Amino acid sequence: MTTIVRSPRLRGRALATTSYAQDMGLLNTPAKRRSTLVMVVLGFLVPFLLTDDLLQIATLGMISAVGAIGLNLVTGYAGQVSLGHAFFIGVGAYTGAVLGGSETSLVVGYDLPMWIWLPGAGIVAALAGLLVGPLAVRLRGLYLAIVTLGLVFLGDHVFREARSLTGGPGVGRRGPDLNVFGIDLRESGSVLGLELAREQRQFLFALLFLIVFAVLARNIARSGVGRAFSAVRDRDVAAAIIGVDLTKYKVMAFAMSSFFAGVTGALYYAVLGVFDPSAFGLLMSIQYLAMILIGGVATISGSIMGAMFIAFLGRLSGEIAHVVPGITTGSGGGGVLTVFQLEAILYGLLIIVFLIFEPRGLFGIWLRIRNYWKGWPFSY
Amino acid sequence: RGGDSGSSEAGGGITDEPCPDAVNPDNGCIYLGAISDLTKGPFAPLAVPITDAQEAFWAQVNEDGGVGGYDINLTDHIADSEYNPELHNRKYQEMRDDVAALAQTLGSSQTLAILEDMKADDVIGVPASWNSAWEFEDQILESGASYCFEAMNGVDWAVAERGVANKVVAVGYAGDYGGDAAAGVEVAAEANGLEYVALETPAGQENQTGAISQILGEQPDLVYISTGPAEMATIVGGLAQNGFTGTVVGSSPTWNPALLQSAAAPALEALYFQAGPWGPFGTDTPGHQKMRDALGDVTPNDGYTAGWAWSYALLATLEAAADLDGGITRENLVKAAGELESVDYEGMLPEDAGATDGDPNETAFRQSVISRVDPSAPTGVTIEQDFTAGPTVSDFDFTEPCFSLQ
Amino acid sequence: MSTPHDPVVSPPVVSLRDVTLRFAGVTALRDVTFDVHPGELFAVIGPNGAGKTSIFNVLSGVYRPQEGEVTFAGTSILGKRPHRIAALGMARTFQNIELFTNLDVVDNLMLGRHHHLGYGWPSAVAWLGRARRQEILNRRRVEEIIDFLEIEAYRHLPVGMLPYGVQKRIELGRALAMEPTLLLLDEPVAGMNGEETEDMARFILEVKHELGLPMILVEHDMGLVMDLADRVMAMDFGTPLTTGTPAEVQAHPEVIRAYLGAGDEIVVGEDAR
Amino acid sequence: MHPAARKLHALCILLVTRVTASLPESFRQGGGSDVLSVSNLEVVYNDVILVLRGVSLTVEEGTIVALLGANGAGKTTLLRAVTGLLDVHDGAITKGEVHFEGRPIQRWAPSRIVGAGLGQVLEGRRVFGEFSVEENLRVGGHTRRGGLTSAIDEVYDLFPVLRERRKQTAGYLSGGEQQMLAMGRALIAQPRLLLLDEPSLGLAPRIVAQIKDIVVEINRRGTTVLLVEQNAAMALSIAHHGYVMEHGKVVMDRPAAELLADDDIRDFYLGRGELATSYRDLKHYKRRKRWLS
Amino acid sequence: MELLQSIVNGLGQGSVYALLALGYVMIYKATKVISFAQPALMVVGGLFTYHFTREFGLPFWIGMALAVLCGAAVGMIVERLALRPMIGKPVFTLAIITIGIDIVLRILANRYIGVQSKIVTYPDGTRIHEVGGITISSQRLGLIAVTVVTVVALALFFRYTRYGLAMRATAIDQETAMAQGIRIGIVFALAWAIAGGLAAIAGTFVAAGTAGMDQNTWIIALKALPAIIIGGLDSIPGAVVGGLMVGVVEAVTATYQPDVAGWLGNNFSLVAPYALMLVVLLVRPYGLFGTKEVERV
Ligand SMILES: Nc1ncnc2c1ncn2[C@@H]1O[C@H](COP(=O)(O)OP(=O)(O)OP(=O)(O)O)[C@@H](O)[C@H]1O
Ligand SMILES: Nc1ncnc2c1ncn2[C@@H]1O[C@H](COP(=O)(O)OP(=O)(O)OP(=O)(O)O)[C@@H](O)[C@H]1O
Ligand SMILES: CC(C)C[C@H](N)C(=O)O
Ligand SMILES: [Mg+2]
Ligand SMILES: [Mg+2]
Repeated sequence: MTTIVRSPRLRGRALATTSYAQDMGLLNTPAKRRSTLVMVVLGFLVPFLLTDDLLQIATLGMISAVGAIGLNLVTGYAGQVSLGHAFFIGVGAYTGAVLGGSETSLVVGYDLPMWIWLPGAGIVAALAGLLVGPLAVRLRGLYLAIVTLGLVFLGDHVFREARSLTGGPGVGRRGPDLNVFGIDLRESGSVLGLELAREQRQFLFALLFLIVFAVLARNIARSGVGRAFSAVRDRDVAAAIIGVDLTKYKVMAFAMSSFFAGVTGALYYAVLGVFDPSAFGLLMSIQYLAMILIGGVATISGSIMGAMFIAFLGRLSGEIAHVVPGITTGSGGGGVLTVFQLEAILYGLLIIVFLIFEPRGLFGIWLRIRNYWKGWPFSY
Repeated sequence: RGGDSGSSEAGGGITDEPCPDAVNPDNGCIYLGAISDLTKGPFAPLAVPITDAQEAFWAQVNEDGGVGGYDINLTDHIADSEYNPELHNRKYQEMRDDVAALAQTLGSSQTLAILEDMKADDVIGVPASWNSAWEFEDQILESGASYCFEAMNGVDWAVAERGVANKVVAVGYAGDYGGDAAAGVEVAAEANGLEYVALETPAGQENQTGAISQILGEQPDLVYISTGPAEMATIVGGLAQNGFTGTVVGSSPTWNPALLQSAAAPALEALYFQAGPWGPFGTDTPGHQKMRDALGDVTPNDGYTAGWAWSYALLATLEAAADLDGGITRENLVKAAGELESVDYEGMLPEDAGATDGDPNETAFRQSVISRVDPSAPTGVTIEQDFTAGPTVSDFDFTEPCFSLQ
Repeated sequence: MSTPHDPVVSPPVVSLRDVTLRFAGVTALRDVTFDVHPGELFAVIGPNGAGKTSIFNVLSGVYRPQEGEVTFAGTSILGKRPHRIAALGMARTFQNIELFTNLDVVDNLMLGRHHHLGYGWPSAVAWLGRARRQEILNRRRVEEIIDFLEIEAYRHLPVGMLPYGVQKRIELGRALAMEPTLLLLDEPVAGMNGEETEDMARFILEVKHELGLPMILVEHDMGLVMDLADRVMAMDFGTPLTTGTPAEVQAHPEVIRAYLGAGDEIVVGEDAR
Repeated sequence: MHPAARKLHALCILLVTRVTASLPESFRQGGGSDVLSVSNLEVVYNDVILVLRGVSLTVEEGTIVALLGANGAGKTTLLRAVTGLLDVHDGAITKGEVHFEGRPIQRWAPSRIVGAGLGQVLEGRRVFGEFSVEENLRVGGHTRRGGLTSAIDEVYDLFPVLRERRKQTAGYLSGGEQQMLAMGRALIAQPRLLLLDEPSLGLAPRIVAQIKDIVVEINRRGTTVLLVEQNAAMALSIAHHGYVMEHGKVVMDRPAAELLADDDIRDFYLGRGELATSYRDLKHYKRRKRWLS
Repeated sequence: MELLQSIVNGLGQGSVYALLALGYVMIYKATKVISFAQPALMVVGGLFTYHFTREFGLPFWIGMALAVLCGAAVGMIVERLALRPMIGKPVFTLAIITIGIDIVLRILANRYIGVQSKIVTYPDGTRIHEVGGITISSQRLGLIAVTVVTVVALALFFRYTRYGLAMRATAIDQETAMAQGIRIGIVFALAWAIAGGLAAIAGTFVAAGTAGMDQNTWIIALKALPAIIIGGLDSIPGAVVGGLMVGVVEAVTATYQPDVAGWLGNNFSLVAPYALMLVVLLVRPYGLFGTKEVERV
């Protein structure tokens, strides 16, 4: 806008530069910087505080958080509601398992190292995402949502039939091996002189994994790409008229989100071990949607909180169910409900109650808390 | 952080403290776990009675004074896996330090999902499924003939008693259960010189149109089904509606008494027979009797029968481990599980059915029971032919699982 | 202050030839023909439904006319997708504000600079030097516009909750951020009171003088149109009635009948606000 | 005053336990002849943004009342408060009362309020895009029992262009056509009190004049009108009484004629007026005149 | 012949999908939400009929009628408790809430079902009618008849009450709808009531099928999803046509795909509806009868 600069009225404020850079920074306020630091430090302390079963839930939670972030990219930021996330996670899971897993009488596997199978899973999933993009260009809202749901069913069919890759229904296969620089995360033992049990190793690795992808996603979100996504979401006609290529960015959104889904799938089942095609159904897609809605749409930290919430929800409802009086701990028989039915019901109820109580999600709650002391209520 | 996992120190699940509200307060307590399908999963209708029966069984054991100075507690560690390998695994992680053994782990891929950890922890388990692969796993304590053998016997019986001579179609779920059964059917078909066709059909009564029309297209005189009850009934109903007059034999999980109220009832009475690992709920043996007494008035269901019968093997193992030096520890349980010569099933199964000492080809139990529909019977079926090992299964060289899971 | 350039010396920035646009039942545009010359402020007036906005939509590639020819920046833009046309340097504001309501002011303006961001998704993901530098560079431009439009105060507020008048300004800002070679303004002062109208007029004049940016202005505020426009085209039922200086057009009987309504223009002009 | 500053102000008020001394500038409280009376109304958005700060206003039976105010003054918010549409926008009445024909309605559901005879034209047209023109009008008559054909025809007589487009999808109408449709839709229900939020927005001069006549006409037929307008000249020229709002307060409350004569009003709301010169001569930035602060 | 038979079978099954699809469409029409609670409503409805016919020994048709009322009631209660508070909130939040509802209702239903599937006996349901080699059970015939009646009834309702328009208006723009005096609370309740009733009819006939209503039967309701997309999310005729198409396509692929296109794998018929859905959408982005989203600048 050189011409404008010539105008006296429009001369830019020289000193401002640094402040813009700062303004755009990842952690643009000292408050943010401090809280993030605290979070991370705490994160690394957790494995020495929690019991193994909780640790594993947290580990899986952090891994699925990456998947949730991916879904948030396409659905939260770009506004393309996808019920097909399970499909992309599945593609990633099987790519990872085939590349990094071992051959058996039933399934193929190439025992490749993690630095190949993890990115590989992401890339293959992203390619699958590229294929969906064009649909997104034609379809809107729920039509797109159900079509992506169609993907899940078609995918499920393929997963069931491609037995040499997936092991087939009711049988399944193992995920890839978990070796990072020769350290086997499936074994316990000492790392750098530190005695670490399997769960602790996996937790720490998952934490790193999450941090890396969270930062990548944040970069996307604050860059021109992320802005273009939001523009497409808020008003696609206007976006096109000011120069945003709708096709390009819708496709890009799906590809990126699928990449995140892919790596999630691969790592998740590497930690979990055995999995079978039934895993990648409507339910999984819905769970991820729930994660971002409960966490907070179009926020990275929200995705993480949501994923953690869902991860621990089962355990939480279990704990509550067990303390409710007058409920048989037995499997069938007496009582109005068995503890397991109560547990399942609580799972549903918690979701309902939560969303009614705070439609803006955990992120909304977090904002309220922050705004309270921050005293600046206009920042949502 | 909590007790180190992966460690197999004998403590896990075995204490000298009495059980919570113990029957025999001066006994120690052995905690057993059960991971089953208790709410949303596809096998819940079967798994709930299975689990109930097992609770009743171990309660009964305590009534009778416990095992080797211990009472048994199952109720504290029952978990719902919704027939989902992932949840199955999680639930195991939650209980792995606290249980000495698994009184039930339901489903094949589900059990596979924890098998490695079980080995690492020296935990043995009773499977709630009749997969032939379990015969080859020392820490899995199966009972009764596998889906595979069950199928061989079913076919042999049909050939002998129903004049089946031309063609058999095996239709069932894909995977562990259907696959294992189909493998058995194939062997038997070959042995009996029958033409053999395998079909896979998905769960869901609304999804059986394909199976039905394909079967009709094949025009077999025997159909061997390995699905759930709903699918079986739909298929048989559909076949009858289109004038099918041959024989239908189903694996044990294909029957549910409620089907007698369905539109398919007449067809079932005319065509359907059930191959099973043991006599149905109403059978007259001490074991069955004990079970019925223990359960009181419940809607009869052969899930109960299965849960009860499966438990004897674990009881026997506990007793055997108690006699080893060191008494009942995880290690001794694993050891004992591998060297059982016989199990007292109180007549539900022959004693030698429980043998695990030696390689599967000798020890695997090969007899099944064939039942026919009988509205007057408690679970709608009564024994047509008692424990028999057909010619096929008797000659079968059992060196590897009929249907590999790995 | 600029005057209409002489067609012969400088080629038109944009020119429509016999453009006809039909919808199911309606003919929105019929044989519309006009040129806009460098530095010129060309106004289009006409009754509601005359086809003014449709012209804009044809220009920015939202509608494709059945007949006619449209050239901009020397090339035919018929059938070009909107974002291509934007890349050619056409910017626009909308009759009903079309801002990205969930984004704050800065982001809305930064989106205006979408085409000037010199980096692709890879460096965006990595946020390596290039992306970072580019962001800062463009951000400085945006801040200049924010200063110019006197909307500093709202910088980091989501535009959705800002007052209507301010939103109109931001839309102008977003258009300017594109550094366009042609600016289309669809009813920029609708729903504004006297003072706000003056502010907007001021900005438009400023842009015209400082940047010599050619503009097409659609507005029902006769006072504004008659004041700012170099030439005015009046249309009705999709067909141009007459084109000429504001004075000529305002006096044109057809225009008075179809559009202004009987009575003294100035007063009507007042009423139109 | 900068909105940011305004918001800070709002915040202070919020934190300092809301001690807003609301100026008692309204004289004719809840008299029997008042169709609408708003007293000392306070409205907050999102629990924090204080937008109306003790507004009082009354609309007398059978009159046309004009409500003027800059963008963001709170006019639309006031209308939302009257018609119960605040919570759709996360807004809430934190203080004060709204009486319609003597009955307090600030807790009523919008449907009930409309049913009671209070119609409105929402800001920004808000036609049902996927509906045809005719369907839009039919919805407008939702609260009316019996046939709508005659009422719809009357609307078509007022806006012939709508009759031409009766079957067309409303969302594709031009901005002005949509504005006419919104107006027509509100008339169908034949309300006793009609709230108009910027009905002249984006209309051609001739139509504006026409709208003006329509408002006068329906008022003559007995409908009371509260008219929010940026086009102050038009509004005041037909109104009996006028209010002026500035960031959430009523700052002027006079007969329309007086307002029309007031210099500040002329200067600020009527823009340059006749006295002022061409826009082209506006170079210096005119500071907006303040009544309070 | 074989083809004809499979088409007839498909139409039978399709009628169930059509009824379910109508439920989805009702709720979508009023709220722009896809209700994932339909499966549960179907199961519950079926169980009501079971209870009335079995426990109270009422005749089938009366039992079903009562079940429809109860189903409607359940729908309204659900709406009041879980969705009314969410008016004006993003549709996907509501969609997730309906999932929560589905879980809760279904677990309760499972509790009632227990180990034995609940089978409603249809008056002479076993009878098979044969017309020129085509066989169909009287239960299927009844189903088809009921579907026709229901559709006509719905059509009349929308034709002769102002609520048809009010529902769509509410879906398009709640605030403006309120401003027209529409009581959107009533609109929502109505939509859910109708959806619940429709689900009950579908559930009844599912429970009267060969295997009755067990803990897994709910999955049938998901088959209606491709149906509503094919027909167009907000179109009643669309729902019917879509439902029937899904049924027929399923049946026909089931019969022929194994021989004709074996390479598609076992049981391709399960996903055939989704394949069809993709094809339809590529030609018509808003389904066969769906209304196009209007936007202009
Ligand atoms: N997408 C469309 N589909 C159908 N008709 C349309 C469409 N867009 C515009 N129209 C019709 O074309 C005519 C011109 O519309 P346009 O928006 O250009 O009018 P306008 O001159 O901008 O009017 P206003 O001053 O009210 O904005 C109108 O009658 C409108 O109904
Ligand atoms: N939903 C909302 N959330 C937060 N603030 C809001 C909301 N709606 C309006 N506001 C704020 O309330 C103030 C008054 O808004 P309102 O729309 O009532 O003003 P107005 O007088 O109608 O302005 P205009 O003339 O532009 O219509 C503005 O500062 C606006 O930013
Ligand atoms: C008894 C059944 C629950 C076992 C099941 N069919 C399986 O093999 O997984
Ligand atoms: Mg226009
Ligand atoms: Mg307003």
